[in-house]
Amino acid sequence: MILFDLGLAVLVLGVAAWTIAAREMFSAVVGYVAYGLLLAIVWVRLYAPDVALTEAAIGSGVTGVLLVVASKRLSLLPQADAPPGRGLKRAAAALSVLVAGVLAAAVLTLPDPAPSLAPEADRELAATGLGNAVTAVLIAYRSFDTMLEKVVLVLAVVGVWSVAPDRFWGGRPAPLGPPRPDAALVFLARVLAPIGIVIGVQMFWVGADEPGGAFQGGAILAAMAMIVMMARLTEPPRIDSGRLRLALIAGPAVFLVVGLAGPLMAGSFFAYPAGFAKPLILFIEGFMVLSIAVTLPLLVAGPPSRKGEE
Amino acid sequence: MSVLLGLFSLVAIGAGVFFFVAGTLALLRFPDSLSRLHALTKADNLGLGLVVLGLLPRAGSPLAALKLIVLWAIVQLSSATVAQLIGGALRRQDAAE
Amino acid sequence: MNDVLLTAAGIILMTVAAGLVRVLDGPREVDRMMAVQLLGTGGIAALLLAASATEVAGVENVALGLALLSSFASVAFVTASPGTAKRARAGER
Amino acid sequence: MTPAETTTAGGALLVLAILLPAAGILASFALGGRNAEKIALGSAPLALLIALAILAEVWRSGRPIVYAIAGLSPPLGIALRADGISAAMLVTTALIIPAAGLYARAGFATPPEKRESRKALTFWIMLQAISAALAIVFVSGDLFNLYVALELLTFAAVPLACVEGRAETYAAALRYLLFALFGSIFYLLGCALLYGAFGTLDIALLAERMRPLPAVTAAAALMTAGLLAKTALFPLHIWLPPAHANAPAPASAVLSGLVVKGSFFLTVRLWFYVLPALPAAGFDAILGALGSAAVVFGSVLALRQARLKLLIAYSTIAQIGYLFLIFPLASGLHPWTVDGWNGGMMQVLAHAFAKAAMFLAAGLLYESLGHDKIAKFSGAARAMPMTFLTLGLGGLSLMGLPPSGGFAAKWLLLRASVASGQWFWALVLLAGGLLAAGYVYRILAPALSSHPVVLKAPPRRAGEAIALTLALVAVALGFAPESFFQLIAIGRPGLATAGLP
Amino acid sequence: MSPWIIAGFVGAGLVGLGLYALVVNAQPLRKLLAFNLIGSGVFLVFGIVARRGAVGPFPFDPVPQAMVITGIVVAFAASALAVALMLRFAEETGRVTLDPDVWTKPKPDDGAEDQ
Repeated sequence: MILFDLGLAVLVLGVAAWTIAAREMFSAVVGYVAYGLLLAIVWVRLYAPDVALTEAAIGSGVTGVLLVVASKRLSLLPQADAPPGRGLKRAAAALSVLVAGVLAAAVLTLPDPAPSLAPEADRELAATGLGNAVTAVLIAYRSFDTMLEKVVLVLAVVGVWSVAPDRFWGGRPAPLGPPRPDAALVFLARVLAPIGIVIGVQMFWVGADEPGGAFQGGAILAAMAMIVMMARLTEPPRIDSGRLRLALIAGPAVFLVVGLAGPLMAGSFFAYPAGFAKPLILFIEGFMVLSIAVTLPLLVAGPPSRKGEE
Repeated sequence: MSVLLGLFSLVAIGAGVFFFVAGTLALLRFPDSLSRLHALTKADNLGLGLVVLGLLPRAGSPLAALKLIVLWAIVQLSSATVAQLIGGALRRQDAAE
Repeated sequence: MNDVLLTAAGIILMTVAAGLVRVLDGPREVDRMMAVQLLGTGGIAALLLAASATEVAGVENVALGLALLSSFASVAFVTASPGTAKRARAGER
Repeated sequence: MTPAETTTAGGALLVLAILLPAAGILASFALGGRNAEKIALGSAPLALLIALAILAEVWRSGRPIVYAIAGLSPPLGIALRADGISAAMLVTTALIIPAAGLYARAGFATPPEKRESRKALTFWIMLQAISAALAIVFVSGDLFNLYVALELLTFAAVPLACVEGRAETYAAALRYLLFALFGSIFYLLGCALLYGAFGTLDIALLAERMRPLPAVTAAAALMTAGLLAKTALFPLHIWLPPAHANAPAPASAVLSGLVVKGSFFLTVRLWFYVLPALPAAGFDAILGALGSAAVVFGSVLALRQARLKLLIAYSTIAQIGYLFLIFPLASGLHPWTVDGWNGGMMQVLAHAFAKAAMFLAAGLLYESLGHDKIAKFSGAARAMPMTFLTLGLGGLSLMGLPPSGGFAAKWLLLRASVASGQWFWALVLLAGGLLAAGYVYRILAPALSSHPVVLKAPPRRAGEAIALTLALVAVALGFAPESFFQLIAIGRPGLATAGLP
Repeated sequence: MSPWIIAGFVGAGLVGLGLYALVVNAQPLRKLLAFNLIGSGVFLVFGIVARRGAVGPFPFDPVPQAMVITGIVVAFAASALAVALMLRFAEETGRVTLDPDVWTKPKPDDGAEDQ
């Protein structure tokens, strides 16, 4: 048991060190993708399947695509900055060792028995009608955070779009794939996407009671949208499309409206009426899945870079 | 779980491990990219297949078992495609050089 | 049994990690992608084994997610490679 | 376990203060085009009303107002709390944001031939996002909720810094983003340790359960380091001048006047509300010393700038430095901490108004002269007297000359440092004032000459009026009545007994 | 030694490694990778806290785990924004740098584009 965990730990740290030491940017990014995979296993060992799923889908999968594409484009350019001097390296190493040491000491001296909200979270679980406590924290106890975080995603989309040249405003982001994609890729997209959509929807649906939920399901759906776009079976949408904008805000907007209606239904903002909580939560989550599934591919696609007429 | 099933799991998983080792050796030892690619995809898919096979008796429910099989099928599909894509990229690069 | 499963997971993980040496020395970008692809498959196998040993509920979902996304980095690599990017530019304009 | 904290009268206002701009963001994005501007400006009076209502309620009840979201009390749920400083900051935000908005109508209107423009949509959405993020920063009682607020602030501020779309603004925005991300991730790391130690991230509960553990000291150090990077305290300031100076004037006004105050406010929350029981006298001195270094360093660099907007941006670094004197001068249970606290908070408000006014004025100068090179300002004061009056009044507050909010702030800080025997901070205050006089003089002196000047465009009267109004508020703060200081003492632990008559 | 203690060292190590890389690497994409390393280290600390909070029948405390999920999504959004800024800057100037003054200096020959 211990050997496995130790080996995994060494591996994670080793790959992380490699992403830093790699001379070429592309190798570093490839190392990072491998690193994300390993982290998912660490999360399983920490009894956090919900997090493992999120890490696998977003931390490794979607982020991997984003970084691979970026490194490919940037590595074509000359690197302007001089390499760091030895003094800077030493100072940085000293600082890093200090921070890591302090952090390790702090973690190891955390009080025993550890404080926990697990019993409280479980006690309130009945009122929500959910079986998955992580989902309950996200959508019920700390729903305010989750709603705001969805607003952050909307801002991220606006931020990414805002770097577009003015003349392309309202147009489409660059295509994700080559003009004549490989037949194999098209085949993969055609077969994988339907399976992935079923799995994504299922993950959202079971998320009320099992590991999974709106984030994970939405991320899987987003990944399927991305592979379909990489195979050029569909194109990134025009950014001024009304339907697109509605899909992007659907999650936070429905969440916000339900939260605002809380005082009428249940006596408090963001409270759910007794006995009606679970359907309402699934209702909100459904829109969140939609928003996440649309937001993540758009964040990867980047700002509009062509007119949308074609 | 019966002793027999347990034994079956062990044998299958053991064989799976063997194929992973073989695949990695191929990746490290084979002389050129294309032959590495060839050996790799075969080995690691067989490896995963055997591990999945070994875990089937331990799956909690029929649905969980089905998920394992679907998973294996997905990996088969993806890795076959990726092998082809990488092969194509190799050809293009070789042509360009 | 759990220890056996974890041992198997450990061996697979260590083996495919050895494959990461390819990521380190290439020599070509394609070799690096292959190593990551192998790590993906091996990682899924190790995850399944470790999960079976740790008895965390619903880990099949995690493995399923990984399986769906295992090809993504490689696909992105192939579609974003300079050759194809140049073709893309030529094709779009 | 303490009895669960429940919602007080007026608590719902706190939720509304956040949800109003949040809903504005979503609606602006969905409806697009000119609607974004209409929604941003249309909701501003409502936001001000809510802020004033919160202020009135805090004042009336004499204690913080609370709202337990979803009816769930901490630790499982999130509580919002507004005390005296929250109310003051909410009102300040609700005044400066619409001022910047009204000023920006000229530059960020959607062109008539277009349905929607990039610059306009981005600006109006991000302006509302800043007001939403700051509202959460000022009223949230939960450290993780505050993390989300910090991220909201980052995602709003960075695109504003590069909304002009020139190459150098992208580099500046990227550097800003990386610093901000570093800041929030270290803040989050501290949150993880605090949760591990006490099982909650609620500020009030943490204060109750606080005991000196290694994890707490580590958390305090990490979170402070992160927040300092976001506040641009020396030596983590290098991202600020290019980001603030290259943004369009109304954005600079908001970024320099308000956004950096958000992370400062959180630093204050952390040290005075979560950790006052922590016996770590060293931290106070370190923060004070960094603040002092910032005052000197920022002012000297401001003196050397050739461009007005860069000068004002460096002056922000110096003025932020003063804020950190609050840590050595207002912590502990001494009689002089009242002065330290009042002075620090007054500096937050006075700088917010003065700096916003000066950036708006700099924008007007740029529009009319076509440049912002200080050396070529000769005679400009005659052509644009209102604008230079604004710069002068804002400068008055930066220098700390009477009558101005800046004077009140520095005077109080000076009194606290003398009363506490910490004469060193008094030297910093005096030196900072002299250096500020130097750079304000550099702006005004050439402009007052009788050199003839040709304006490219006549100054916008409305813009001039808005900038001047903000500068006048900065001056008027110098006349703040005693009741103002009573307000900002409401809900402040340790000071309540000493501060109220 | 239980898994969470090992994970504690991993988390601390990742934060240290990431911090080093953030300071030392000049290239913005490398800095972004470093930020993501620090981020995952921080998330691991949350994971440890959650695992330590196992009480009775509950194998973990769900609250920190939920916070990690929120954090991962925000970190991705941040990466996307940073990448967008980098690519746009590179497109404008033909360079990759964080220094806002460099753009004014003359460009080198753009020979790297065609290989």
